[in-house]
Amino acid sequence: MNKLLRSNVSCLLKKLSEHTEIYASTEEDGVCILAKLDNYEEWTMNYVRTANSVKDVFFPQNEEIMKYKDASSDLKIEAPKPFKERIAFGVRPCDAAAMLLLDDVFLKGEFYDSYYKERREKGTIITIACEKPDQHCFCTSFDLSPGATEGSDIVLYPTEDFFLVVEVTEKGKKLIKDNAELFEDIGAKPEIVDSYKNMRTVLGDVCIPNDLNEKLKGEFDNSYWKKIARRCLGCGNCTFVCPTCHCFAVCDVARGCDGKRARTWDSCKFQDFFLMAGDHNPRPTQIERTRQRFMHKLNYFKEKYDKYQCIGCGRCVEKCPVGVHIADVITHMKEEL
Amino acid sequence: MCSSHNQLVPKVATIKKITEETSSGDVKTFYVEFDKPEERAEFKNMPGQCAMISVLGVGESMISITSSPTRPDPLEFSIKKMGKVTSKLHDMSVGSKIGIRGPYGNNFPVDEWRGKDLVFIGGGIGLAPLRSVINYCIDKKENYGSISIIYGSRSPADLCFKEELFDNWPNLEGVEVHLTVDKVEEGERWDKSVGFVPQYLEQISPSPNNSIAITCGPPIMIKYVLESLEKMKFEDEQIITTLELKMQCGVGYCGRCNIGDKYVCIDGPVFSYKQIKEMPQEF
Amino acid sequence: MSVKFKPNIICFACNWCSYTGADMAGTSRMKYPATIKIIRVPCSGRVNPTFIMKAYQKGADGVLIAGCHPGDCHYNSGNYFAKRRFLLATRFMNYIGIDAKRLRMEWISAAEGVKFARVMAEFSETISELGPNWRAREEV
Amino acid sequence: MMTMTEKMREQVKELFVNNEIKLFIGFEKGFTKFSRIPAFAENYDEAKKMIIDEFETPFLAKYLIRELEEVAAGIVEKSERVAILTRGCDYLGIRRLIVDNIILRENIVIVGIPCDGLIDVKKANKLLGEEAREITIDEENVIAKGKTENKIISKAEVVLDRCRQCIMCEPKESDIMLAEKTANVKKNKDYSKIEEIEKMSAKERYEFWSRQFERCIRCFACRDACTACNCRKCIFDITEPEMLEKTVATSEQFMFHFIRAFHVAGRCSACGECERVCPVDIPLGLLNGKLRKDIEFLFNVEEAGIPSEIEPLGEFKLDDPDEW
Repeated sequence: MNKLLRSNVSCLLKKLSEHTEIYASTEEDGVCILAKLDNYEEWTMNYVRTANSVKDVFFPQNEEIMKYKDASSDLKIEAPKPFKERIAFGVRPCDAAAMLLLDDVFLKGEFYDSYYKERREKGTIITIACEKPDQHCFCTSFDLSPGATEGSDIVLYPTEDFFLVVEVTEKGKKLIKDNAELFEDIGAKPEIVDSYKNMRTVLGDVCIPNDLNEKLKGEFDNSYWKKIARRCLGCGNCTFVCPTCHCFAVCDVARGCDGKRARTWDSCKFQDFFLMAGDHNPRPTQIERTRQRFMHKLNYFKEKYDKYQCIGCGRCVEKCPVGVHIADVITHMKEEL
Repeated sequence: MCSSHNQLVPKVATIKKITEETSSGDVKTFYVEFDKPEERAEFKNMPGQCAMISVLGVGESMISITSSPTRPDPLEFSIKKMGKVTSKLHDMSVGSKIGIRGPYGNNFPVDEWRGKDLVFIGGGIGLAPLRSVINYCIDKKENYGSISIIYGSRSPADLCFKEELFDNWPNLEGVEVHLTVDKVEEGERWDKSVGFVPQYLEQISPSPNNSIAITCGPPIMIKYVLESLEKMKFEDEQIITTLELKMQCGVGYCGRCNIGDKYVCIDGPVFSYKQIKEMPQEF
Repeated sequence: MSVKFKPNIICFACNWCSYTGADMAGTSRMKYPATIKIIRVPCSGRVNPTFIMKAYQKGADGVLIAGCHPGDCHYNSGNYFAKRRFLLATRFMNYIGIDAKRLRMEWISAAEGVKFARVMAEFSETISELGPNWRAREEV
Repeated sequence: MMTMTEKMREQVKELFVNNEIKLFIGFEKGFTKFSRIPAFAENYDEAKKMIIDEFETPFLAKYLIRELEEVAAGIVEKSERVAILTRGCDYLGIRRLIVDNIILRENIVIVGIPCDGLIDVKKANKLLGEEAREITIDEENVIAKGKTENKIISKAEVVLDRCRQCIMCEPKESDIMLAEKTANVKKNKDYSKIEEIEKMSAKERYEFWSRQFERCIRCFACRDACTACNCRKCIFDITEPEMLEKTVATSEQFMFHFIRAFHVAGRCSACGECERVCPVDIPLGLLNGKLRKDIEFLFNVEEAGIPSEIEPLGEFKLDDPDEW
């Protein structure tokens, strides 16, 4: 295992930035976000989780699918230019694990998304383990932990004055080999890694039964959905901050007869998400939409990819204005069924 | 160019011919050809599959391919004027360019139907998805038993594919065509049946043994057709229908068209009545 | 030779006074710069601040609202409401960073063809000094 | 002396018993420790778990739109009314809906409670240095117990920002008042942050706001939480004409925030809910505040936050300022 001094981090980022784009955790007007960084002193550590997740780096909210020229006469379509290498620094272990869920959606199906694939291949995730999870975290319920390595290329375990560096994938090893002068080999230090791995979150385990998706199958008209949906304001907050939500809308942006086709995030909570031509909407009220959101996360996703679509990062819980809590749904469904 | 072609980028195609199906002009059939022949070669469609038609600057919509793969070029799409994209399509003229990508969705299980009698029940524009599989079965008539087509629409003027309904299909051996309309204005010549499709279906009452019923049409018609098929002892696996929902990407990762854990664009749009019964009733 | 910047100015002209003022300027052969595109609105009160912001987004460098003098609005109080909205809109746009000099309101009656031409020339001059407005303009 | 919670339960029991309401909207404990979430009780035993204390709470006024939707047209009889727990700022929201003819005053029962500021748990945690395990509140100060040490903090230090500028400490006209009125202490209006931005140069202001708007993820929580945003069909949901494109580009963000701020100009009661619900903490109060400050200065409206029959932008005076 290697050692990386905290003071070396900004010169590591500067060195990497010659040929890659750096997305690092910075504080901007009191909000910690993962954003493209040019001044490498500004990366910060005092956050539990960034407001946006690493999903922004690989599946951005607003992405150009193609440009087109003179739409109906002789149409020419032009795909975007290849993407640059990118590094996401300061990601949390739960967000890195969320990328594996998005990989299942965008890469494993019968059709794969080439833009996402290219960004993932050209992207490296450097994770910092969590020193103090807060009351919203429940990653341990999805067999992750504040020190988990799933989905990351390199994991840094913070100690007082240096980071213990653990390479997880080939990409990680190569990156360390290329910048060997900043790292120092200090032999195996498993006790630091284990101290993070078996750290319990404040919320403790919500211990989700493995067959929760079976139980949820018949629960389509359960009155519980009506009870939670009554509180929900119908904003897209929980779905946009969630690192595993992947629904998107394709829309054309026309400028005269040229223009582009863009892909933007969309939320099942919005009223026009399922609105069809002829004003037919099978999910007219918040009850159906709230049911769709939780059934997708706890039943449909598990049926298709055999994993729950949640990593317990706690963002939707912290940001929901009216406290709709996915762990509340899980515990209620567990007791009731 | 980007590393490899993305699923969401359409291919350029031209509208070669437009025919009006209904006199009121709200249903038109577009004959479309790819600009690049090699892209047409990649586009191997089976009956019942759909394609994403893009009108650049307006949007995309999923339309079922109404021409049978046995009569490949040009591809035909019958489109009713409903939303933003379809109305813009209806204003387009011959020679203008559109985008196509696909084919998407599963197709009618034509291999399982070998040696079976086929009953096609269509309503209004619902005949468009069925027409591709009807022509497919007619061109491979030796594999199948008798084919009966029961089709109805609001009025004689609203009947789609009149040329095939009156001159083409009835004269073929082993194919019966039964037409009905909801109402007939006076002064219109109409000698066939008058009445709704489900009641007309019960009059004809095809025998359920060794036969498959395929239906497509407005949801209200499908509801009653399924009831009368059950009355006539058709098993759930014997009844097949296609569901047209809002589809955005067509390739199964935009999370838009799910009914329960089934994505209509990948697991459908062709479903058996047994599958539909298992799904939550949210479509 | 550096091509002098030609501004792109939108003028919302009230149909009863300012638009006829513009016609008056035209019929009496007065010149005012061609950089101004006039949109006829029933009354200056019809101009919604969203239209102003939309103009800047779609590429306008300056917006001018021309209405009747207070008191002789065809609909009695249209221009008073417009005045209130305009007072708020200039300050608010200035607050979020779009220069307040790029928005102007003028009372031009049907008889003041001369004033119409003068105001247009003046405004076109101030905008070409300010240069193009890239703030809040949409990316192609 | 009965606590507020017991008084509330007793009142609610009375209301349900003589069949005066069909629904009571209040607060209950959330899933995480100090969170208070909206609760709906259609009979008394559902109301038993409701509590009142001084932790930060969401706003309830907006739920009246949905709960009274089908009866918005006419006055319902007594048993169909909806009772709602109301603090001063909630009352401003309800007033807003009444003035906008979204709901009728006769259809609701206002159960008023006085309040002199709610506690912001995040501030208490910051002062304590870690996440507080236990927080008890008494008259003047707050005792936060951490893992190792406890801290006594004066209430004024941890009160919510919006409560520092509260313009109404308890509902002006309520059907039931759970506790006697507190001194209606007038808090001074503090536009200092807005003046700070006004002093910046135009370039700095543009950069400041485009940096804020760049973080916006267009989740519409600010619109969905605001009682002044109560249009039947919001302009952002209309696709013909499309005032706002779905793509989240900088110019679209400016359009969104400009339209939202201008639509609540003269109608915003500075309740601070839009800032509270924003997932990326954009200072929306500074946008609405600027418009409110200008309205009060230009049209000498005494308090633009209190909803009035005629809105400042819905009327004019002949002596409105002329120079600009």
